[in-house]
Amino acid sequence: MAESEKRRDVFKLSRDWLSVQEVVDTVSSASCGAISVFIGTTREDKVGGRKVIGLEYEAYEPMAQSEFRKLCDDIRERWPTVTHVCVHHRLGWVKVGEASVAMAISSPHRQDGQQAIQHCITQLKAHIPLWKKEVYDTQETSWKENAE
Amino acid sequence: MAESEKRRDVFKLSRDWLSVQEVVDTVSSASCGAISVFIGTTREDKVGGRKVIGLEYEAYEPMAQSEFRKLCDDIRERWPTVTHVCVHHRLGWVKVGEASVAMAISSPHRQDGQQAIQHCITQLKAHIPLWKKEVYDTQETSWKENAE
Amino acid sequence: MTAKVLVLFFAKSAELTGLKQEEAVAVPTPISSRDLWTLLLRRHPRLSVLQDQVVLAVRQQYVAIGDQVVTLGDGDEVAVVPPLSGG
Amino acid sequence: MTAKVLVLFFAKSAELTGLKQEEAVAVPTPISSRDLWTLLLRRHPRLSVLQDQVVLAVRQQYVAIGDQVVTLGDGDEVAVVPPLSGG
Repeated sequence: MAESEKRRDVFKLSRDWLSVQEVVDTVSSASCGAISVFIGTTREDKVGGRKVIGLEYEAYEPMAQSEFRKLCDDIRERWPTVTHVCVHHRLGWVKVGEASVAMAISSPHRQDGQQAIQHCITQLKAHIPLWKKEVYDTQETSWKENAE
Repeated sequence: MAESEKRRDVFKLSRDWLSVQEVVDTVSSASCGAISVFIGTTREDKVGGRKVIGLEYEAYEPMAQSEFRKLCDDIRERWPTVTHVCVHHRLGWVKVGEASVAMAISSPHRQDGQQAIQHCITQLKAHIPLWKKEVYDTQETSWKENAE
Repeated sequence: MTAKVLVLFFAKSAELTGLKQEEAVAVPTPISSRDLWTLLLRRHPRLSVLQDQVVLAVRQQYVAIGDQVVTLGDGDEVAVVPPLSGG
Repeated sequence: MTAKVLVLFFAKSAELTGLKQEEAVAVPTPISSRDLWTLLLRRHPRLSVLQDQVVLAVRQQYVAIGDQVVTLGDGDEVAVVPPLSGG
Protein backbone atom coordinates (compact mmCIF):
# COMPACT_ATOMS: atom_id res chain seq x y z
CA MET A 1 0.00 0.00 0.00
CA ALA A 2 1.20 3.50 -0.72
CA GLU A 3 2.53 4.94 2.55
CA SER A 4 0.52 8.05 1.87
CA GLU A 5 -2.88 6.38 1.52
CA LYS A 6 -5.08 7.15 4.48
CA ARG A 7 -7.15 4.23 5.72
CA ARG A 8 -10.86 4.84 5.69
CA ASP A 9 -13.38 3.40 8.17
CA VAL A 10 -16.89 4.39 7.08
CA PHE A 11 -20.08 3.50 8.95
CA LYS A 12 -23.44 4.78 7.76
CA LEU A 13 -26.93 4.18 9.13
CA SER A 14 -29.47 4.73 6.41
CA ARG A 15 -33.25 4.78 6.04
CA ASP A 16 -32.86 4.27 2.29
CA TRP A 17 -32.14 1.30 0.07
CA LEU A 18 -28.46 0.32 0.33
CA SER A 19 -26.24 0.71 -2.72
CA VAL A 20 -23.73 -2.13 -2.97
CA GLN A 21 -21.86 -0.13 -5.59
CA GLU A 22 -21.47 2.79 -3.17
CA VAL A 23 -20.09 0.51 -0.44
CA VAL A 24 -17.64 -1.06 -2.91
CA ASP A 25 -16.57 2.31 -4.32
CA THR A 26 -15.91 3.58 -0.79
CA VAL A 27 -13.25 0.92 -0.19
CA SER A 28 -11.71 0.72 -3.62
CA SER A 29 -8.07 1.66 -3.95
CA ALA A 30 -5.42 1.25 -6.62
CA SER A 31 -3.23 -0.49 -4.04
CA CYS A 32 -5.80 -3.25 -3.39
CA GLY A 33 -6.23 -6.39 -5.46
CA ALA A 34 -9.21 -7.67 -3.50
CA ILE A 35 -12.54 -6.40 -2.23
CA SER A 36 -14.57 -8.75 -0.04
CA VAL A 37 -18.22 -7.95 0.41
CA PHE A 38 -21.05 -9.28 2.55
CA ILE A 39 -24.70 -8.41 2.15
CA GLY A 40 -27.32 -9.47 4.67
CA THR A 41 -30.90 -9.55 3.44
CA THR A 42 -34.27 -10.16 5.03
CA ARG A 43 -35.23 -13.74 4.35
CA GLU A 44 -38.77 -14.75 3.53
CA ASP A 45 -39.67 -16.87 6.49
CA LYS A 46 -42.57 -18.46 8.28
CA VAL A 47 -42.59 -18.42 12.05
CA GLY A 48 -45.35 -20.48 13.64
CA GLY A 49 -47.63 -20.16 10.62
CA ARG A 50 -47.13 -16.39 10.39
CA LYS A 51 -45.30 -14.95 7.43
CA VAL A 52 -42.50 -12.40 7.95
CA ILE A 53 -43.22 -9.37 5.75
CA GLY A 54 -40.31 -7.24 6.90
CA LEU A 55 -38.10 -6.01 9.69
CA GLU A 56 -38.04 -2.83 11.70
CA TYR A 57 -34.54 -1.71 12.77
CA GLU A 58 -33.37 0.73 15.40
CA ALA A 59 -29.94 1.83 16.66
CA TYR A 60 -28.26 3.62 19.50
CA GLU A 61 -26.65 5.80 16.87
CA PRO A 62 -23.67 7.52 18.52
CA MET A 63 -22.71 4.34 20.36
CA ALA A 64 -23.06 2.31 17.14
CA GLN A 65 -20.51 4.69 15.59
CA SER A 66 -18.10 4.31 18.49
CA GLU A 67 -18.48 0.50 18.60
CA PHE A 68 -17.79 0.45 14.85
CA ARG A 69 -14.54 2.35 15.41
CA LYS A 70 -13.53 -0.22 18.05
CA LEU A 71 -14.39 -3.02 15.64
CA CYS A 72 -12.21 -1.44 12.92
CA ASP A 73 -9.31 -1.12 15.37
CA ASP A 74 -9.73 -4.80 16.21
CA ILE A 75 -9.82 -5.78 12.51
CA ARG A 76 -6.67 -3.78 11.72
CA GLU A 77 -4.85 -5.33 14.65
CA ARG A 78 -5.74 -8.84 13.44
CA TRP A 79 -5.22 -8.16 9.71
CA PRO A 80 -2.80 -5.25 9.38
CA THR A 81 -3.00 -5.28 5.57
CA VAL A 82 -6.71 -4.35 5.58
CA THR A 83 -6.94 -1.05 3.73
CA HIS A 84 -10.49 0.39 3.86
CA VAL A 85 -13.63 -0.76 5.71
CA CYS A 86 -17.17 0.39 4.89
CA VAL A 87 -20.43 -0.73 6.54
CA HIS A 88 -23.88 0.57 5.63
CA HIS A 89 -26.77 -0.61 7.82
CA ARG A 90 -30.46 0.08 7.42
CA LEU A 91 -32.72 1.73 10.01
CA GLY A 92 -36.50 1.64 10.10
CA TRP A 93 -38.60 -0.51 7.83
CA VAL A 94 -36.87 -3.09 5.62
CA LYS A 95 -39.14 -5.30 3.61
CA VAL A 96 -38.44 -8.95 2.82
CA GLY A 97 -35.75 -9.37 0.14
CA GLU A 98 -34.03 -6.03 0.74
CA ALA A 99 -30.51 -5.68 2.13
CA SER A 100 -30.31 -4.70 5.79
CA VAL A 101 -26.52 -4.55 5.87
CA ALA A 102 -23.83 -4.20 3.18
CA MET A 103 -20.15 -4.20 4.08
CA ALA A 104 -16.92 -4.19 2.09
CA ILE A 105 -13.25 -4.51 2.99
CA SER A 106 -10.34 -3.92 0.63
CA SER A 107 -6.93 -5.51 1.00
CA PRO A 108 -3.89 -6.10 -1.22
CA HIS A 109 -4.49 -9.89 -1.20
CA ARG A 110 -7.76 -11.73 -0.85
CA GLN A 111 -7.22 -14.05 2.13
CA ASP A 112 -6.94 -11.24 4.68
CA GLY A 113 -10.02 -9.44 3.38
CA GLN A 114 -12.09 -12.62 3.33
CA GLN A 115 -11.24 -13.47 6.92
CA ALA A 116 -11.76 -9.86 7.99
CA ILE A 117 -15.21 -9.60 6.43
CA GLN A 118 -16.38 -12.70 8.31
CA HIS A 119 -15.06 -11.26 11.54
CA CYS A 120 -16.70 -7.94 10.76
CA ILE A 121 -20.22 -9.33 10.36
CA THR A 122 -19.85 -11.67 13.37
CA GLN A 123 -18.64 -8.82 15.60
CA LEU A 124 -21.22 -6.37 14.26
CA LYS A 125 -23.95 -8.79 15.32
CA ALA A 126 -22.36 -9.27 18.75
CA HIS A 127 -21.35 -5.71 19.64
CA ILE A 128 -22.93 -2.91 17.63
CA PRO A 129 -26.09 -1.62 19.34
CA LEU A 130 -28.67 -2.38 16.66
CA TRP A 131 -32.00 -4.12 17.06
CA LYS A 132 -34.63 -5.57 14.77
CA LYS A 133 -38.11 -6.85 15.20
CA GLU A 134 -39.82 -9.14 12.76
CA VAL A 135 -43.15 -7.92 11.48
CA TYR A 136 -45.66 -10.61 10.43
CA ASP A 137 -48.57 -10.63 8.02
CA THR A 138 -50.81 -10.82 11.13
CA GLN A 139 -49.46 -7.36 12.20
CA GLU A 140 -47.81 -9.06 15.19
CA THR A 141 -44.14 -8.30 15.86
CA SER A 142 -41.30 -9.99 17.68
CA TRP A 143 -37.90 -8.61 18.78
CA LYS A 144 -35.05 -10.78 17.56
CA GLU A 145 -31.90 -11.81 19.37
CA ASN A 146 -28.63 -12.70 17.62
CA ALA A 147 -27.33 -16.16 18.39
CA GLU A 148 -23.78 -16.24 19.70
CA MET B 1 -35.48 -22.44 0.28
CA ALA B 2 -38.69 -22.73 -1.67
CA GLU B 3 -38.70 -26.17 -3.34
CA SER B 4 -39.76 -24.48 -6.53
CA GLU B 5 -36.85 -22.03 -6.80
CA LYS B 6 -34.55 -22.96 -9.67
CA ARG B 7 -30.86 -22.54 -8.87
CA ARG B 8 -29.02 -20.20 -11.19
CA ASP B 9 -25.38 -20.55 -12.26
CA VAL B 10 -24.44 -17.54 -14.38
CA PHE B 11 -21.04 -16.97 -15.99
CA LYS B 12 -20.41 -13.99 -18.21
CA LEU B 13 -17.27 -12.85 -20.00
CA SER B 14 -17.45 -9.15 -20.66
CA ARG B 15 -15.39 -6.50 -22.47
CA ASP B 16 -17.17 -3.80 -20.44
CA TRP B 17 -16.84 -2.46 -16.93
CA LEU B 18 -18.32 -4.95 -14.42
CA SER B 19 -21.41 -3.96 -12.45
CA VAL B 20 -21.27 -5.27 -8.89
CA GLN B 21 -24.95 -4.45 -8.54
CA GLU B 22 -25.81 -6.63 -11.53
CA VAL B 23 -23.84 -9.58 -10.10
CA VAL B 24 -25.56 -9.15 -6.73
CA ASP B 25 -29.01 -8.79 -8.28
CA THR B 26 -28.45 -11.98 -10.28
CA VAL B 27 -28.08 -14.07 -7.10
CA SER B 28 -30.59 -12.35 -4.87
CA SER B 29 -33.52 -14.38 -3.67
CA ALA B 30 -36.21 -13.97 -1.02
CA SER B 31 -35.11 -17.31 0.46
CA CYS B 32 -31.53 -16.13 1.07
CA GLY B 33 -30.34 -14.20 4.09
CA ALA B 34 -26.77 -13.84 2.86
CA ILE B 35 -24.94 -12.77 -0.28
CA SER B 36 -21.17 -13.17 -0.28
CA VAL B 37 -19.25 -11.24 -2.90
CA PHE B 38 -15.67 -11.12 -4.07
CA ILE B 39 -14.21 -8.53 -6.42
CA GLY B 40 -10.72 -8.83 -7.86
CA THR B 41 -9.14 -5.62 -9.11
CA THR B 42 -5.94 -4.74 -10.92
CA ARG B 43 -3.45 -3.54 -8.38
CA GLU B 44 -1.11 -0.66 -9.02
CA ASP B 45 2.22 -2.35 -8.92
CA LYS B 46 5.86 -1.88 -9.82
CA VAL B 47 7.74 -4.82 -11.28
CA GLY B 48 11.49 -4.29 -11.67
CA GLY B 49 11.14 -0.52 -11.90
CA ARG B 50 8.36 -0.73 -14.51
CA LYS B 51 4.86 0.40 -13.60
CA VAL B 52 1.86 -1.81 -14.38
CA ILE B 53 -0.70 0.29 -16.28
CA GLY B 54 -3.21 -2.48 -16.93
CA LEU B 55 -3.91 -6.08 -17.85
CA GLU B 56 -4.95 -7.74 -21.07
CA TYR B 57 -7.21 -10.79 -20.61
CA GLU B 58 -8.13 -13.63 -22.92
CA ALA B 59 -10.22 -16.78 -22.53
CA TYR B 60 -10.94 -20.08 -24.17
CA GLU B 61 -14.58 -19.09 -24.07
CA PRO B 62 -16.63 -22.29 -24.55
CA MET B 63 -14.29 -24.24 -22.29
CA ALA B 64 -14.43 -21.47 -19.66
CA GLN B 65 -18.21 -21.91 -19.65
CA SER B 66 -17.98 -25.68 -19.25
CA GLU B 67 -15.31 -25.43 -16.51
CA PHE B 68 -17.57 -22.94 -14.71
CA ARG B 69 -20.42 -25.46 -14.79
CA LYS B 70 -18.11 -28.09 -13.28
CA LEU B 71 -17.05 -25.61 -10.61
CA CYS B 72 -20.69 -24.90 -9.72
CA ASP B 73 -21.41 -28.64 -9.46
CA ASP B 74 -18.44 -28.95 -7.11
CA ILE B 75 -19.62 -25.98 -5.00
CA ARG B 76 -23.15 -27.40 -4.68
CA GLU B 77 -21.80 -30.78 -3.68
CA ARG B 78 -19.68 -29.20 -0.91
CA TRP B 79 -22.28 -26.63 0.21
CA PRO B 80 -25.73 -27.94 -0.73
CA THR B 81 -27.48 -24.86 0.65
CA VAL B 82 -25.84 -22.55 -1.92
CA THR B 83 -28.67 -21.03 -3.92
CA HIS B 84 -27.39 -18.94 -6.85
CA VAL B 85 -23.87 -18.39 -8.23
CA CYS B 86 -22.87 -15.57 -10.57
CA VAL B 87 -19.39 -14.80 -11.94
CA HIS B 88 -18.58 -11.96 -14.33
CA HIS B 89 -15.02 -11.82 -15.69
CA ARG B 90 -13.44 -9.20 -17.93
CA LEU B 91 -11.82 -9.85 -21.31
CA GLY B 92 -9.46 -7.55 -23.17
CA TRP B 93 -7.99 -4.41 -21.69
CA VAL B 94 -8.51 -3.73 -17.96
CA LYS B 95 -6.77 -0.69 -16.61
CA VAL B 96 -5.30 -0.44 -13.11
CA GLY B 97 -7.98 -0.03 -10.44
CA GLU B 98 -10.80 -1.64 -12.41
CA ALA B 99 -12.43 -4.94 -11.45
CA SER B 100 -11.34 -7.94 -13.51
CA VAL B 101 -13.68 -10.37 -11.74
CA ALA B 102 -16.85 -9.97 -9.66
CA MET B 103 -18.61 -12.97 -8.17
CA ALA B 104 -21.55 -13.45 -5.81
CA ILE B 105 -23.09 -16.43 -4.08
CA SER B 106 -26.39 -16.43 -2.19
CA SER B 107 -27.26 -18.82 0.61
CA PRO B 108 -29.82 -18.98 3.42
CA HIS B 109 -27.07 -18.53 6.06
CA ARG B 110 -23.79 -16.74 5.72
CA GLN B 111 -21.18 -19.35 6.69
CA ASP B 112 -21.82 -21.58 3.66
CA GLY B 113 -21.76 -18.68 1.23
CA GLN B 114 -18.56 -17.26 2.69
CA GLN B 115 -16.74 -20.58 2.42
CA ALA B 116 -18.16 -21.17 -1.06
CA ILE B 117 -17.02 -17.79 -2.40
CA GLN B 118 -13.45 -18.45 -1.26
CA HIS B 119 -13.52 -21.84 -2.95
CA CYS B 120 -15.01 -20.26 -6.08
CA ILE B 121 -12.22 -17.71 -6.59
CA THR B 122 -9.49 -20.24 -5.72
CA GLN B 123 -10.89 -22.80 -8.18
CA LEU B 124 -11.53 -20.20 -10.88
CA LYS B 125 -7.86 -19.25 -10.75
CA ALA B 126 -6.78 -22.91 -10.88
CA HIS B 127 -9.18 -24.33 -13.49
CA ILE B 128 -10.98 -21.83 -15.69
CA PRO B 129 -9.04 -21.19 -18.94
CA LEU B 130 -8.36 -17.48 -18.61
CA TRP B 131 -5.07 -15.67 -19.07
CA LYS B 132 -3.74 -12.21 -18.40
CA LYS B 133 -0.62 -10.33 -19.29
CA GLU B 134 0.61 -7.31 -17.42
CA VAL B 135 1.20 -4.25 -19.56
CA TYR B 136 3.86 -1.81 -18.29
CA ASP B 137 4.43 1.88 -18.82
CA THR B 138 7.44 0.88 -20.95
CA GLN B 139 5.01 -0.87 -23.39
CA GLU B 140 6.56 -4.19 -22.38
CA THR B 141 4.22 -7.03 -21.40
CA SER B 142 4.49 -10.21 -19.36
CA TRP B 143 2.14 -13.21 -19.18
CA LYS B 144 1.19 -14.00 -15.60
CA GLU B 145 0.84 -17.36 -13.92
CA ASN B 146 -1.44 -18.04 -10.96
CA ALA B 147 0.41 -19.48 -7.99
CA GLU B 148 -0.37 -23.14 -7.18
CA MET C 1 -24.07 12.30 45.93
CA THR C 2 -26.78 12.29 43.32
CA ALA C 3 -26.51 12.77 39.56
CA LYS C 4 -29.32 13.61 37.13
CA VAL C 5 -28.84 11.27 34.20
CA LEU C 6 -30.50 10.78 30.83
CA VAL C 7 -31.93 7.26 30.59
CA LEU C 8 -32.35 5.83 27.08
CA PHE C 9 -34.56 2.84 26.22
CA PHE C 10 -34.12 0.76 23.08
CA ALA C 11 -36.04 -2.00 21.33
CA LYS C 12 -38.11 -4.11 23.72
CA SER C 13 -37.23 -1.92 26.71
CA ALA C 14 -38.76 1.08 24.91
CA GLU C 15 -41.90 -0.93 24.22
CA LEU C 16 -42.13 -2.07 27.83
CA THR C 17 -41.72 1.41 29.31
CA GLY C 18 -43.54 3.26 26.53
CA LEU C 19 -40.59 5.68 26.53
CA LYS C 20 -37.61 6.38 24.28
CA GLN C 21 -35.90 8.38 27.00
CA GLU C 22 -36.33 9.89 30.42
CA GLU C 23 -34.51 13.08 31.34
CA ALA C 24 -32.94 14.14 34.64
CA VAL C 25 -33.43 10.87 36.49
CA ALA C 26 -31.90 11.26 39.97
CA VAL C 27 -29.44 8.45 40.70
CA PRO C 28 -27.04 8.03 43.64
CA THR C 29 -23.38 7.97 42.62
CA PRO C 30 -21.12 6.04 42.76
CA ILE C 31 -23.43 3.03 42.25
CA SER C 32 -23.03 -0.58 41.23
CA SER C 33 -24.56 -1.49 37.88
CA ARG C 34 -26.80 -3.98 39.73
CA ASP C 35 -28.21 -1.22 41.98
CA LEU C 36 -28.65 1.03 38.95
CA TRP C 37 -30.69 -1.67 37.18
CA THR C 38 -32.76 -2.25 40.37
CA LEU C 39 -33.48 1.48 40.49
CA LEU C 40 -34.66 1.40 36.86
CA LEU C 41 -36.79 -1.67 37.62
CA ARG C 42 -38.51 0.17 40.49
CA ARG C 43 -39.40 3.00 38.13
CA HIS C 44 -40.51 0.59 35.35
CA PRO C 45 -41.52 -2.79 36.80
CA ARG C 46 -42.39 -4.15 33.35
CA LEU C 47 -38.65 -4.14 32.53
CA SER C 48 -38.38 -7.23 34.76
CA VAL C 49 -39.10 -9.45 31.73
CA LEU C 50 -35.64 -8.41 30.46
CA GLN C 51 -33.92 -9.52 33.69
CA ASP C 52 -30.89 -11.77 32.94
CA GLN C 53 -30.82 -10.69 29.28
CA VAL C 54 -30.16 -7.00 29.56
CA VAL C 55 -26.95 -5.01 29.91
CA LEU C 56 -26.54 -1.28 30.46
CA ALA C 57 -24.44 1.26 28.61
CA VAL C 58 -23.02 4.14 30.63
CA ARG C 59 -21.66 7.01 28.56
CA GLN C 60 -21.86 4.65 25.56
CA GLN C 61 -19.77 1.89 27.14
CA TYR C 62 -21.32 -1.50 27.87
CA VAL C 63 -21.57 -2.41 31.56
CA ALA C 64 -22.79 -5.86 32.55
CA ILE C 65 -25.22 -5.95 35.46
CA GLY C 66 -23.19 -6.90 38.53
CA ASP C 67 -20.78 -5.56 41.09
CA GLN C 68 -19.03 -3.05 38.84
CA VAL C 69 -19.31 0.44 40.28
CA VAL C 70 -19.91 3.41 38.00
CA THR C 71 -19.57 7.08 38.78
CA LEU C 72 -22.20 9.27 37.16
CA GLY C 73 -22.37 12.97 36.42
CA ASP C 74 -25.28 15.24 35.52
CA GLY C 75 -26.39 14.67 31.95
CA ASP C 76 -24.60 11.34 31.56
CA GLU C 77 -26.28 8.82 29.28
CA VAL C 78 -27.44 5.52 30.78
CA ALA C 79 -28.95 3.15 28.23
CA VAL C 80 -30.95 -0.03 28.68
CA VAL C 81 -29.57 -2.51 26.13
CA PRO C 82 -31.73 -5.57 25.36
CA PRO C 83 -30.11 -8.43 23.39
CA LEU C 84 -28.60 -7.10 20.16
CA SER C 85 -30.00 -8.14 16.80
CA GLY C 86 -28.24 -6.12 14.13
CA GLY C 87 -27.12 -7.46 10.75
CA MET D 1 -5.59 -43.47 -38.91
CA THR D 2 -5.27 -39.74 -39.26
CA ALA D 3 -7.63 -36.99 -38.06
CA LYS D 4 -7.69 -33.38 -39.18
CA VAL D 5 -8.01 -31.34 -36.00
CA LEU D 6 -8.38 -27.67 -35.17
CA VAL D 7 -5.45 -26.51 -33.02
CA LEU D 8 -6.06 -23.46 -30.79
CA PHE D 9 -3.30 -21.35 -29.23
CA PHE D 10 -3.83 -19.12 -26.21
CA ALA D 11 -1.83 -16.51 -24.33
CA LYS D 12 1.93 -17.02 -24.63
CA SER D 13 1.51 -19.94 -27.03
CA ALA D 14 -0.35 -17.68 -29.45
CA GLU D 15 2.46 -15.11 -29.20
CA LEU D 16 5.12 -17.77 -29.80
CA THR D 17 3.42 -19.25 -32.87
CA GLY D 18 1.99 -15.99 -34.16
CA LEU D 19 -1.29 -17.89 -34.58
CA LYS D 20 -4.63 -18.01 -32.78
CA GLN D 21 -5.56 -21.26 -34.52
CA GLU D 22 -4.51 -23.67 -37.22
CA GLU D 23 -7.14 -25.59 -39.16
CA ALA D 24 -7.11 -29.16 -40.44
CA VAL D 25 -3.83 -30.23 -38.85
CA ALA D 26 -3.27 -33.90 -39.71
CA VAL D 27 -2.61 -35.95 -36.58
CA PRO D 28 -2.33 -39.75 -36.18
CA THR D 29 -5.01 -41.23 -33.91
CA PRO D 30 -5.09 -42.72 -31.32
CA ILE D 31 -2.08 -40.82 -29.95
CA SER D 32 -0.57 -40.20 -26.53
CA SER D 33 -0.74 -36.60 -25.30
CA ARG D 34 3.07 -36.59 -25.18
CA ASP D 35 3.30 -37.51 -28.87
CA LEU D 36 0.65 -34.93 -29.70
CA TRP D 37 2.69 -32.23 -27.96
CA THR D 38 5.88 -33.42 -29.73
CA LEU D 39 4.05 -33.12 -33.05
CA LEU D 40 2.99 -29.55 -32.20
CA LEU D 41 6.59 -28.74 -31.15
CA ARG D 42 7.88 -29.94 -34.51
CA ARG D 43 5.48 -27.59 -36.29
CA HIS D 44 6.27 -24.69 -33.92
CA PRO D 45 9.71 -25.11 -32.33
CA ARG D 46 9.35 -21.85 -30.37
CA LEU D 47 6.68 -23.56 -28.22
CA SER D 48 9.55 -25.39 -26.49
CA VAL D 49 9.85 -22.51 -23.98
CA LEU D 50 6.50 -23.75 -22.60
CA GLN D 51 7.78 -27.32 -22.12
CA ASP D 52 6.98 -28.59 -18.57
CA GLN D 53 4.43 -25.81 -17.99
CA VAL D 54 1.86 -26.51 -20.66
CA VAL D 55 -1.13 -28.83 -20.73
CA LEU D 56 -3.42 -29.59 -23.64
CA ALA D 57 -7.18 -29.53 -23.87
CA VAL D 58 -8.83 -32.05 -26.18
CA ARG D 59 -12.48 -31.37 -26.97
CA GLN D 60 -12.39 -28.84 -24.09
CA GLN D 61 -11.13 -31.32 -21.48
CA TYR D 62 -7.72 -30.85 -19.89
CA VAL D 63 -5.14 -33.55 -20.71
CA ALA D 64 -1.76 -33.46 -18.98
CA ILE D 65 1.21 -34.21 -21.24
CA GLY D 66 2.13 -37.85 -20.64
CA ASP D 67 1.12 -41.38 -21.48
CA GLN D 68 -2.61 -40.78 -21.70
CA VAL D 69 -3.92 -41.81 -25.12
CA VAL D 70 -6.56 -39.72 -26.88
CA THR D 71 -8.65 -40.62 -29.89
CA LEU D 72 -9.24 -37.76 -32.28
CA GLY D 73 -11.83 -37.17 -34.98
CA ASP D 74 -11.94 -34.70 -37.86
CA GLY D 75 -12.72 -31.17 -36.60
CA ASP D 76 -11.91 -31.92 -32.94
CA GLU D 77 -10.46 -29.03 -30.95
CA VAL D 78 -6.97 -29.42 -29.51
CA ALA D 79 -5.85 -26.44 -27.45
CA VAL D 80 -2.44 -25.45 -26.13
CA VAL D 81 -3.01 -24.30 -22.55
CA PRO D 82 -0.19 -22.27 -20.94
CA PRO D 83 -0.35 -21.70 -17.17
CA LEU D 84 -3.72 -20.16 -16.22
CA SER D 85 -3.89 -16.64 -14.83
CA GLY D 86 -7.55 -15.70 -14.50
CA GLY D 87 -9.03 -13.74 -11.62
